[in-house]
Amino acid sequence: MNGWLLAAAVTLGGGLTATLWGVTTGPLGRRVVAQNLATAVACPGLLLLSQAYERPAYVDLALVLAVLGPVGTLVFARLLSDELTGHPPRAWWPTWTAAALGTAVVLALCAVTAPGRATVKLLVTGALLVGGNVVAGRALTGGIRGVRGG
Amino acid sequence: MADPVVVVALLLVAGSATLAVAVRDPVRQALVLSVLGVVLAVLFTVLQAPDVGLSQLAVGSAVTPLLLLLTVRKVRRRGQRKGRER
Amino acid sequence: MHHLLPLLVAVPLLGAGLLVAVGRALPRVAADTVGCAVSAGTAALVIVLLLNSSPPRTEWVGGWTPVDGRSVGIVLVGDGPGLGMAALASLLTLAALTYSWRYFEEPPRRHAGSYPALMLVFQAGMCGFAITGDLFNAFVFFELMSVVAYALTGYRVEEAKAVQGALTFGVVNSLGAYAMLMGIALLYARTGELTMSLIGRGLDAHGGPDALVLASFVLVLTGLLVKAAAVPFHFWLPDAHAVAPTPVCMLLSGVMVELGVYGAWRVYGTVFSGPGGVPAADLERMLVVLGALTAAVGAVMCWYQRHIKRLLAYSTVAHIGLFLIGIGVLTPQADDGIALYILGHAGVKAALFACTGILLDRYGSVDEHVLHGRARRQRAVAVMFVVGGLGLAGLPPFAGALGKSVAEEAAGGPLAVLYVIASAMTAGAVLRVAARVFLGLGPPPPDAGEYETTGSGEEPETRGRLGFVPDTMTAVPALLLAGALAAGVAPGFGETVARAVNEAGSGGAVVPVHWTPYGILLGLVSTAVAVGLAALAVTRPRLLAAPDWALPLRRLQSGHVGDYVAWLLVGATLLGALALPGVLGT
Amino acid sequence: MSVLPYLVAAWVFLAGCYGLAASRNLIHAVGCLSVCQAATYVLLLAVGYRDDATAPVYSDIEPGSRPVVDPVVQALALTDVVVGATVTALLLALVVQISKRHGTVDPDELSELRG
Amino acid sequence: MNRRFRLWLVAVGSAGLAALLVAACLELPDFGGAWHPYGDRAVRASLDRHTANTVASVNFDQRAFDTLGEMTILFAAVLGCVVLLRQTRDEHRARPEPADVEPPVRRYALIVLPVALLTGLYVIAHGQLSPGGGFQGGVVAATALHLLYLGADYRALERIRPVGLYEVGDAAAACAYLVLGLAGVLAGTAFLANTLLPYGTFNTLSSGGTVPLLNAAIGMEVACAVVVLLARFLDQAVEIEEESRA
Repeated sequence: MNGWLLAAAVTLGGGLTATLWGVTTGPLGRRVVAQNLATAVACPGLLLLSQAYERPAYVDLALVLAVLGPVGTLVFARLLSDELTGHPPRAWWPTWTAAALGTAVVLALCAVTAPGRATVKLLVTGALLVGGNVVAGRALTGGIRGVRGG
Repeated sequence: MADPVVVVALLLVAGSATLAVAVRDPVRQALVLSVLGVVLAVLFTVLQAPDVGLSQLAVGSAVTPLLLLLTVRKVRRRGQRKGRER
Repeated sequence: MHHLLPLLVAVPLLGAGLLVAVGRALPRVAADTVGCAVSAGTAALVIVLLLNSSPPRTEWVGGWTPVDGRSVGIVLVGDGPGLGMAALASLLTLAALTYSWRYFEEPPRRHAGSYPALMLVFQAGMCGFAITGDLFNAFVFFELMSVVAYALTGYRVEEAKAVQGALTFGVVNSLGAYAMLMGIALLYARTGELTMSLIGRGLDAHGGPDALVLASFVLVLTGLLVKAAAVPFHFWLPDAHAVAPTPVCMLLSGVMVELGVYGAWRVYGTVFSGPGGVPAADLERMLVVLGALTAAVGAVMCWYQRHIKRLLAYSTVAHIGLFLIGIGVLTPQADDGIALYILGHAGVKAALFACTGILLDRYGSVDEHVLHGRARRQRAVAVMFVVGGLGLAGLPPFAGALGKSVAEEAAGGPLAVLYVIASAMTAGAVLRVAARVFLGLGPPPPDAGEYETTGSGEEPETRGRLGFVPDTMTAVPALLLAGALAAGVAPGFGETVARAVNEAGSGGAVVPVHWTPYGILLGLVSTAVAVGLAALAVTRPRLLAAPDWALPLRRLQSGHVGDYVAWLLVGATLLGALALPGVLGT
Repeated sequence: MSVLPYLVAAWVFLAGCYGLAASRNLIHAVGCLSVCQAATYVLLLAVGYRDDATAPVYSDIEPGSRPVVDPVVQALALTDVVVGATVTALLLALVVQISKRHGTVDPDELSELRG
Repeated sequence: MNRRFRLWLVAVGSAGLAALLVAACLELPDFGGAWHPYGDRAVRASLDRHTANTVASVNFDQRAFDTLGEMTILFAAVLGCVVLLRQTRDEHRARPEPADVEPPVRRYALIVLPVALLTGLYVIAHGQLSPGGGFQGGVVAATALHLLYLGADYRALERIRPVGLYEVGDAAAACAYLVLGLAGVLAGTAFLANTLLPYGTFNTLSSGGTVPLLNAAIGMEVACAVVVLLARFLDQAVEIEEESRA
């Protein structure tokens, strides 16, 4: 068991357990934030796993998750806007923590990867992940207002 | 069973599946199901099945929640209209 | 020749694809014509293959012929029973498409091709399931035909009952399919193979049966018996069949449900019949107990229905019970009988549904009480309905009667009595409907209280109420009945079926299949009982009205999807318990 | 320990069945059905796993350099995922129509088909 | 049947099934065992035909018939949804109102849309090499289009999404898969036989014979199918309203 795998196990075990707890308890707003957090935790976890198994091909999973995870959260933000506008959830603390985690993991992986296409892929993934999460977090805390028919 | 990360992923799957059943409200269940999708994708990755993980992510993270929520929305909108007409 | 086997799936799918691709520009008539033509072409192909199916051929899709006896591909088996079921499915699809020729109210806007396309996909799914020799591939086609069947059942979305029945159907059958997949995964873990015959050999190589074999058998059988609607997995069937459009009912009752029985026969015969599988005594106990229960419940419930389609659906349940008993007694003779019985039953049942469809479209109701005496002028339909009822009872020389008599002789004793009673009760109910609806005999029957489904309030399926009955709608049931009759009289047909079944099943032990005095006598007895029951019910409705003890049985059919899932779990447990002694004993 | 994945699959399947039977909302029931199906993925992939092996994808490793897990179960699970998603969609379409025609999605209130 | 009786039934049934499943689990080969005969054969066959992703080889070559069935299930489900979610006589379409989305979300959606589309195409194109393939990529590409709904509104989405065209694309891709399969029969080998094209150089985009072609057909089929599927649900949730009955 190498260090990367340990890091992945800790990230995924800890992060996803917290997410699971958050998504099943409390008011709806908190649950949606927790759902957003699932992407933010699982994506770095998948990157760490790819490094742990020495399989650059696994980065594709993280890439797809970084693209689609925030889309999923935006779906919830859009379609639940009525329920969420009354009580906008506070999401800054977990969102930025997760963003920091994502950044740290991506930078660490870039450091150990030989520069090339792999690095570009990692950076794109990281940018999509962090950008997506921050925007999704923002959308949840009142970014989509006044959606009526659409 | 050398791999603790497999155990972690399995337990997460068991937990989130149980919670997905236990949460009664369809909207909240959709949230748990989307987390279940991500957890399953992680499990598939540690079971060395990235292809399956990828398709689970593609389906579970956006498409299925979107379908569920659109259904809830349609059902609720009907309910609200009915309520107003009464 | 055997290279053409995969085309049984590919041709109807290609037709469906083309119908959807150009369906927007296609007028209704053209779409229907294309659908019928493709379906007929496939049927012709099946029949050509069927005539060349002795000795049975196998085809490895993609040319992955085995190396050292092992392959990585999927095998299709072109033997008599498989191709026979495929032929039955194809012919019935053709009949249903012809019956619905320009029949439905307007299709969804600019989607003229969607209904024939769905029917063609249904045909492809049934053919694929019938001929595949690979267990996972069987699951895929099982799901394919299920998915199409859900969509077709709910086709009339403006009917409240239709969408509810379709959802129940969908949930229960999907759950059954997932149980089957769990079973397949267990078998793969044990044997490392997916080809059915290789799984069987793998199980035998491992030694006697154990918990894993039992669990996988129970799970796979659960999936198949849900499809076959054996008690207690049967609840979805009346709900779905009562509400599906009539042409779809013809397919569901005539062949899809029977494919579940066929699947159980095939899977047991190729996977679990060896020394490493499930002992024969256990299988016999399972299928005979379940079959007897199914036949009894189906017959009783059938008798007390007033919704005609629902009545026919329960009669299918009762007959499925008889089929299960037949394949459960595990003699080559019974297999032959059941094969013939399925053919005869399909023709008769599809014809009865077709006649009911005509009633629905003429009078806007399928309720026995509402229609009392209203269809006096429909002489042709009346004759067909009565003939269908007699065919259901097993009046010689229908093919069903021949098959039934052979199966009765093989089962023997009390089971033969059950055959007579179950077929007589279902046929009696059909004849009672005929007497009341077409002849207006007897007083209007009393209502049985709130716990029943009435057949009134149904919308006609055609564009407006029909002023006259189109020729296609009367020709199809007539041809179906003629087919069921011809299969019983045609000299040598029974022998051919028996040879084909035995070549695939019991390894060539050909048993003579022909009319015997005993069989004819039993057939006449059950017909007489059916006529007697119908006469009694019409003249003395109070005497045979629903007694109190039948009420709990009716209450079980609650229309609640949660109940049905609970029964599915109980049924799986029951299957396990019934097979347990043999597994513990070894 | 060596049977934990199988037990998890069995647990998930039964939990889904319980949810399906006890559900008071058809949308929730369809969600539970997809939980049942998750059990089949877990079981299939657990059956095909091999210790210390990696994915049978040779784009970034040399063929034969590392042991690989069973690709067949992965293909089966992939098929299964597609099937699950489509069945979910179709059943949800039926739920939408039920809510229109019956005005409710509570199975306890749907009582037109019985007896 | 009341709820209590039902839960009793569930308890009995689950207990029995659980006992059966647990007993079976104890008999299963240990998790992580080394014995996978079919898998080993499949890997060898895949390498023989120069397909780097053996899962793609199983899906599109060795067990391509399964994938045909899977594709058809998707095709049938889309057809079924088109039929089930049609606009009935008692319904009309209400014009969706424009939505008001905050600029960051809008910018994000518009930037990510092309990235997501490219990701989808990349996942499809590399299907026979790295993890991914027609199905996964198709879903990603189809989801990408719906960013327009999230970032703008339904009307914007409708402008770039002629559903009819996607339906035709869905059917055409399904036909293409079948025609590729039938080509094998016409060439005298077998249905879906991968013997028509050279197998190419291992680990390049054109390797694997017909695998990339079948993969592309599936990609197109899935992308179109998901778009149509979501369109039907969006129509129901956003546009179609019932006539209010008095």
